[in-house]
Amino acid sequence: MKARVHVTLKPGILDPQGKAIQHALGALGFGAVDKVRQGKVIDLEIAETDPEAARASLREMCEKLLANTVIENYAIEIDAGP
Amino acid sequence: MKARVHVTLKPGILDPQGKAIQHALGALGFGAVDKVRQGKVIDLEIAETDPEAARASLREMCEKLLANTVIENYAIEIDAGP
Amino acid sequence: MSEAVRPNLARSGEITPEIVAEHGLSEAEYDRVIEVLGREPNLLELGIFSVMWSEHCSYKSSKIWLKTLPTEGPQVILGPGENAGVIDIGEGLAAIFKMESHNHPSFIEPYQGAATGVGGILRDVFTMGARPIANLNALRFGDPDHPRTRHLVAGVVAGVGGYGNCVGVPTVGGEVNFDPGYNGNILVNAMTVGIARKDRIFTSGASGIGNPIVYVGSKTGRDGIHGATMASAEFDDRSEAKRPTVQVGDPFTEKLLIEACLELMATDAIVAIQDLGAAGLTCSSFEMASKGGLGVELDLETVPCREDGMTPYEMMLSESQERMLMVIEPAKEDLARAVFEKWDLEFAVIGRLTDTGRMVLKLNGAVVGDLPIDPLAEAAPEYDRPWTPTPAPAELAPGSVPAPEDMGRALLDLVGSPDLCSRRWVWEQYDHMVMADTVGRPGGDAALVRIHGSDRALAITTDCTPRYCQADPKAGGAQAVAEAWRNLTAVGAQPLAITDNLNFGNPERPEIMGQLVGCIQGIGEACAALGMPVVSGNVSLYNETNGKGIPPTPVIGAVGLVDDIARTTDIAFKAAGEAIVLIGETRGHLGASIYLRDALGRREGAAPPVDLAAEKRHGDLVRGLIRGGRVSACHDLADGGLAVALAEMALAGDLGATIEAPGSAPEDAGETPLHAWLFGEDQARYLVTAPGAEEAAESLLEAARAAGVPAARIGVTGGPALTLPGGAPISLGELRAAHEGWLPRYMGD
Amino acid sequence: MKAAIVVFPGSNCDRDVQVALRQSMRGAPGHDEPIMVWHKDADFEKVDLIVLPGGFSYGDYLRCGAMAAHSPAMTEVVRRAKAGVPVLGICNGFQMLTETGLLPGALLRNAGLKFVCRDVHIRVETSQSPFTGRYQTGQRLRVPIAHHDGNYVADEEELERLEARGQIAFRYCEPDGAVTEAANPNGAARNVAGVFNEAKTVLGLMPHPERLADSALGGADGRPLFDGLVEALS
Ligand SMILES: Nc1ncnc2c1ncn2[C@@H]1O[C@H](COP(=O)(O)OP(=O)(O)O)[C@@H](O)[C@H]1O
Ligand SMILES: [Mg+2]
Repeated sequence: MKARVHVTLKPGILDPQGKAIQHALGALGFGAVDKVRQGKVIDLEIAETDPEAARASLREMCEKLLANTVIENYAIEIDAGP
Repeated sequence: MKARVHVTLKPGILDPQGKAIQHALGALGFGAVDKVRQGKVIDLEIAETDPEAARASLREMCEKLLANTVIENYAIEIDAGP
Repeated sequence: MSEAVRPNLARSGEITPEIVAEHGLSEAEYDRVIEVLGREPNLLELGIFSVMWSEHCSYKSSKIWLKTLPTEGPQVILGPGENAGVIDIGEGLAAIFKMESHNHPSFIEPYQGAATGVGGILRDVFTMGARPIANLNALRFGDPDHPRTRHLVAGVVAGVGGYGNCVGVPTVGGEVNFDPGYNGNILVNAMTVGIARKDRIFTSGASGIGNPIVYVGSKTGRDGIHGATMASAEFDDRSEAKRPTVQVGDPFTEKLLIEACLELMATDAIVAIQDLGAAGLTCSSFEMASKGGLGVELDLETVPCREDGMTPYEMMLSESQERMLMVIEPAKEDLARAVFEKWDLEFAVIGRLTDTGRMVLKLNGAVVGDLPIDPLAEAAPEYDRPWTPTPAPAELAPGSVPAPEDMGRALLDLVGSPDLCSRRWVWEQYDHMVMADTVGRPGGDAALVRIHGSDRALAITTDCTPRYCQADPKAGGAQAVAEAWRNLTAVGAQPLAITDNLNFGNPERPEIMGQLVGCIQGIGEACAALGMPVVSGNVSLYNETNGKGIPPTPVIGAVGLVDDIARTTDIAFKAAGEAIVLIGETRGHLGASIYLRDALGRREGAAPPVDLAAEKRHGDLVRGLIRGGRVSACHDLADGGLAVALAEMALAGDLGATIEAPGSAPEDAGETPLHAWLFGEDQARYLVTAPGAEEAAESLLEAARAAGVPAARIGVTGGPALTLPGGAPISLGELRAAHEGWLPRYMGD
Repeated sequence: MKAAIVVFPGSNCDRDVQVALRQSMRGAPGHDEPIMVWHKDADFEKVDLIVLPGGFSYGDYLRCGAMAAHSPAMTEVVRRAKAGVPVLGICNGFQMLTETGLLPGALLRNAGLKFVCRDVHIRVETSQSPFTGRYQTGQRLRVPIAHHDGNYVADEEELERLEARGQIAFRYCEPDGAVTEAANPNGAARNVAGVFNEAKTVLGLMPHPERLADSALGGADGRPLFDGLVEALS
């Protein structure tokens, strides 16, 4: 089963990459862009047929490794992906 | 208008990060995980009300800055986001 | 004969003339393929011939000239021919080094191109048993105003750093130049220096019939297939579409590979070892067998692949990174496997050595390719391409070159120009201190890297002045070597040997071939005269876009030895009141100078003459003075001449100076007009400061007189400004703002 | 005194810190050679100090220090740290310490987005710890940094708590000690260059004291940190 995980910085945390992208877009003439935030997307395949079990397993992966929950949120989509 | 852009490595291009994550998940006991690929997600707001115009503008941003089209693909979602 | 063969081909189906052409082989070369094989090749075999006979792997245009270079000396342990050159540095140790280009890939994808360039050159060095201790990078970009330049600079510098920083090898030096001549073809030349025990050097010559051939490192993907042939072809507007899959570097895996290889090398398991570079598995297995006079048989289904359904053609031509091939002692297979498993790397026995002299490729038992090894290597084309010498430009009399209105302003403009401004923005993105042995950091003449656990050090530099090579290839080639030698000398090192990276346009054009020939002649003469042989190198041709070649750029990477790091120096002024002594003769040569190009927008005149005997005499004197502790700072004179060198010394020491032209009054600077005295680029010159009292300066001048070396006292250190003859003081603050400002400003920081 | 340096795949300052420690331990009686512990080894001998060295463990992929934080040796390090064994994390080691939760906060990409390698000045915020005992409070040190992700973040409450409990070990400063934005090389909150745990038995810092602990390298301001540790733990 395919899955996609989004890991994004928590709202109050300053995002240097997002800020730099916004600045660069401005310099390129895309002035009307705001609130740029950059995160990670992780696509993977999991050998699990039950969506609930897959979700539980992915949640554990996020808590343990994929996200640093001090500063990041995560969101799981099952059967999604490229 | 909110938008979300995914930037992912083209298929076939080596993804050292994905490889390392897969390995680390394996070491943590999540053995049943495969084909891990890591990409970027960029959330932003664009001062544009027409979805088509927004999409065109985002496409240009991707070509010019957000994606390295030599090795990366991008996908645009309008009115999406966190 | 060829006429008789070709008609057959057209009929035979699989290999059409188009396919042959796509593989970069000429018709005559294809005829030779058939002759060597005794039949038509299949596609896999054609692919193998094509990469083996590409310019990149066979050196077909340059070989006959490369053979003229001096490669021997008592310090040389292994000269050109192995993965890297090896020199003796005493106490049972050897320095192993080489430079290599990654020009084309870096133009297409600057970050990955530069990163994988660093990865590739590192492998060339640790493959021989050395622990890499330093990286350098010589970079050439187009006009700063060209729309792609900024993006290329950002990507290349990030890529060099991204790879070198992660593997934990300090990047300690290099060069950066800008010139419109590189608009369509940038140059990324990377150099690695390593240290090994002299009695534990590993080579690629295979031996032992039946011994297993082992593949280690990363898996094979469809990366960079035909990278070697691409590096041997000119760009045109269609190359974008023909792009191979870009190679992506994985420095983390490279770091593991370094550690695993060095760990295994400490045992006696390895018979031969070779990295997989350009033309991947093909080139490496061919070379191992050919050097050992043996054959190889590979079972391609055992090659670790990253993707499903890879064909033998793809496996043999893939340029996936971070891979190595070894021949090991059969009894040590388990030991070797355990080491690579410890480091989480692939380990697979993919074949064995045979006595057939052939490369036999099998897939699941069926033979899919069968080529004779020696005949293929021996029949590799070697061309004596026609060449025309570069016409010698007219000498430019110093007096005919207009003086600037204000010397100080001219100096500020020069030190703040793209080619002469500080490279801090670059090297601060490189970890130049990891391994905790960087004694001389970037920003001086040569980097100094301590030999771990000792008081000795290697001095390392890269140099080339393409302006001179363009005006006069032979003088330019000699000058590049002389400048490298001077940079080593200026820190107190004994120069030992060089590696070179010859970057040129299309050698099929006689004027370009003439540049290559001239530069090689100049390099050869200088190496011989200065006792600094060539031990390794790389040739990058076809750096040309739509018929316009790059300026000839033979980059020299040089290595020298310091016996005692306490007896070295750097460029910084140390204390106020010290006499500044100019060593060498100043005639004010302004032909092909930076002043002429950047202040006046003129590119003309002869390159500065290189008097190799004078270089040697002057350098030997300076080195002796440094080693004797008789100078407190030293800087060689290069681009921008005396004035720029003074500015750099003042900035490095945060201490000003007051300069007087010899003969005191400015209008009376001998025959040489003041601006030519300040900005002329005469060779074989150094600036030194004499520590302490008056007598020190006198004794320096006396030593120079005794050695027959021109030397003159030109000023004294001190104060917060640099005061040139007849000019107003230029505050160090202003000088620093100009020098440090350009690159960060240009890059938008 | 016995010290252990944990080596992860991708560590590259392990030898550097071993050299610095060895130098400070040399000559003092009863001192052993610092040992290297492989990351898969959870069963290493009893030591008085554990060092997590700099480098690019696991290539710094995903997040710096994240994968190393889960290695068997780290599980043991966390256990021992909680039992009071002093732990020093330098650069990548600091990142691991925040990833394991032994230290609060996190280290984000540098504000300038680029890798930065250069000497900086830092101010010693307290000499009251086994790591900083050989320094004076307020003393300025010149030490190198070399990192891509040294931008320390923690929420306001956490930062206040760190200040109140004296857990901020070092701050980036001007040569004269002034804590300014210009002296901050990576955007770190409140110019934080290093933090302690509450008991001051765990220190994480981005600068590399081991790289300027030898005057042949151009400075030795990092040396008292190792000298002080050897003294405090002997
Ligand atoms: N790409 C680079 N990477 C690292 N250091 C560099 C680079 N380019 C220049 N430098 C350093 O900047 C200093 C000045 O370079 P350069 O002007 O070419 O020196 P020189 O004129 O003495 O040959 C040298 O220390 C050199 O190593
Ligand atoms: Mg120099």
